[in-house]
Amino acid sequence: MPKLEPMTPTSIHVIAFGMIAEKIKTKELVLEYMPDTEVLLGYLYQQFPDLKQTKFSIALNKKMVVGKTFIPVGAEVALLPPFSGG
Amino acid sequence: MPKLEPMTPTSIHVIAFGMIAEKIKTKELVLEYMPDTEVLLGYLYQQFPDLKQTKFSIALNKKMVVGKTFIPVGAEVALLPPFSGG
Amino acid sequence: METKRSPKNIFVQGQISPESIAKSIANHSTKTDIGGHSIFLGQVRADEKEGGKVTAIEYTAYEEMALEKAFEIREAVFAKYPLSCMHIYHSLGEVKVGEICLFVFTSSKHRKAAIDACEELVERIKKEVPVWGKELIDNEGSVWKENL
Amino acid sequence: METKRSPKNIFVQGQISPESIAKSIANHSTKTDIGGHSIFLGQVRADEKEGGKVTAIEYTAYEEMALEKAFEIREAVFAKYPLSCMHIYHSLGEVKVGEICLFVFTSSKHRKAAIDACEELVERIKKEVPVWGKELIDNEGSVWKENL
Repeated sequence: MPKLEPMTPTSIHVIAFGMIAEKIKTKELVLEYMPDTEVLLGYLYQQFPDLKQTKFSIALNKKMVVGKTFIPVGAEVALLPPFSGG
Repeated sequence: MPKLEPMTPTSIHVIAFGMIAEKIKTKELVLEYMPDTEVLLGYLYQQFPDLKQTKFSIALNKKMVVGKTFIPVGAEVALLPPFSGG
Repeated sequence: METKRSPKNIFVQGQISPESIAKSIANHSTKTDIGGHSIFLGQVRADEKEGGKVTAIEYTAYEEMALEKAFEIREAVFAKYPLSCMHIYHSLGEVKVGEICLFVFTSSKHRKAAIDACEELVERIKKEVPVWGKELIDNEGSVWKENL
Repeated sequence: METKRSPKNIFVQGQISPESIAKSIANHSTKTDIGGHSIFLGQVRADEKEGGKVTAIEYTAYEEMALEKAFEIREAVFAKYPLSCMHIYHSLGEVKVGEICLFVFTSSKHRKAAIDACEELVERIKKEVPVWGKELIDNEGSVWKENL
């Protein structure tokens, strides 16, 4: 279950990790609702030009997505730099 | 250095391990000198017929040998059943 | 009958101590159908970086996703190999140079399954589990770790 | 410069304790160029045999040849892989069901070398080192162990 209690259905909950959180200077963003990941990326690159030089993936509700993907209302959107565990 | 102090140069020192030692009922034999491993095997099969049904290898001075091999005077001859360490 | 497994926590705060590894090994002595254990341990290296030497790695994770993913990997590897046991532990927070940050432990009747499963787990964990290491440098800077 | 290595003892009397494994792991925390350890542990299984269940394995070895052979394997594996460390321990005498009888431990900067070297060592030790296991059965009989 996404943790979305304080949000309206027209907003989108973005969480960021590692180097991405550092570059955008926050671990969480609440944005106006956007219909798909391409629109979201367009917004993020506009707002945080540094991200253009940074490799990252997007997960929707904890599943990695590739390419233009519909964002369900209430989805947890995560910005994930390359994993480096271990 | 082989441990041969009590032996004359005309004898041959045979040590046996595992299942082979059990079958020949000793861990050590001192035999008349024999020139090669085939002569030795002939003698062993004669003396201990049980060995015919048993797989084993011969090591001379701690090196495995295959087929008819000259036995150096003073060599340590070992009868080794299949290894089962670990 | 095997009951349905659910995600279990893989994260430990700070280093994974040798004592906890010993305890984990000792816990398997009652499982008398096990013939072989394979263990992988990740240890923090004092790599040379621009401006200094690594003194520690600070690990963070997208924890909920990491646990789901670890569970998925776990189930897939259990289905692929005849294993008796499998354990995965990963550090969060700061782990100093020389300390253990990853512990993967597989056990099976015969060695081959344990060895192959352990290697596959390590590769998949490093590639697929959302964990990040930030290498702390002795000049007080830091560098985001990159996995090879 | 590396000094010439000479054969070292690999044999321990009875089981290899989890505590000694922990100690061996902990000893590597000062080697800060190590990034990965791979460990294999052999454990005695309670196999069903004709007439009963295995309760222990009694190990014997052609010790001088075993140490020479282990040294030869050790040198070959050190030459083949970029390893920081390698340790091999094998039990002699009686090791009970559930106890550890073989401990192979490799360490390297990156995981791949440690993992591959550990697997190769285990295979070569089982195949090439003159050690024999006699499985003791709970009916007081015994069976000579066979390696697969």
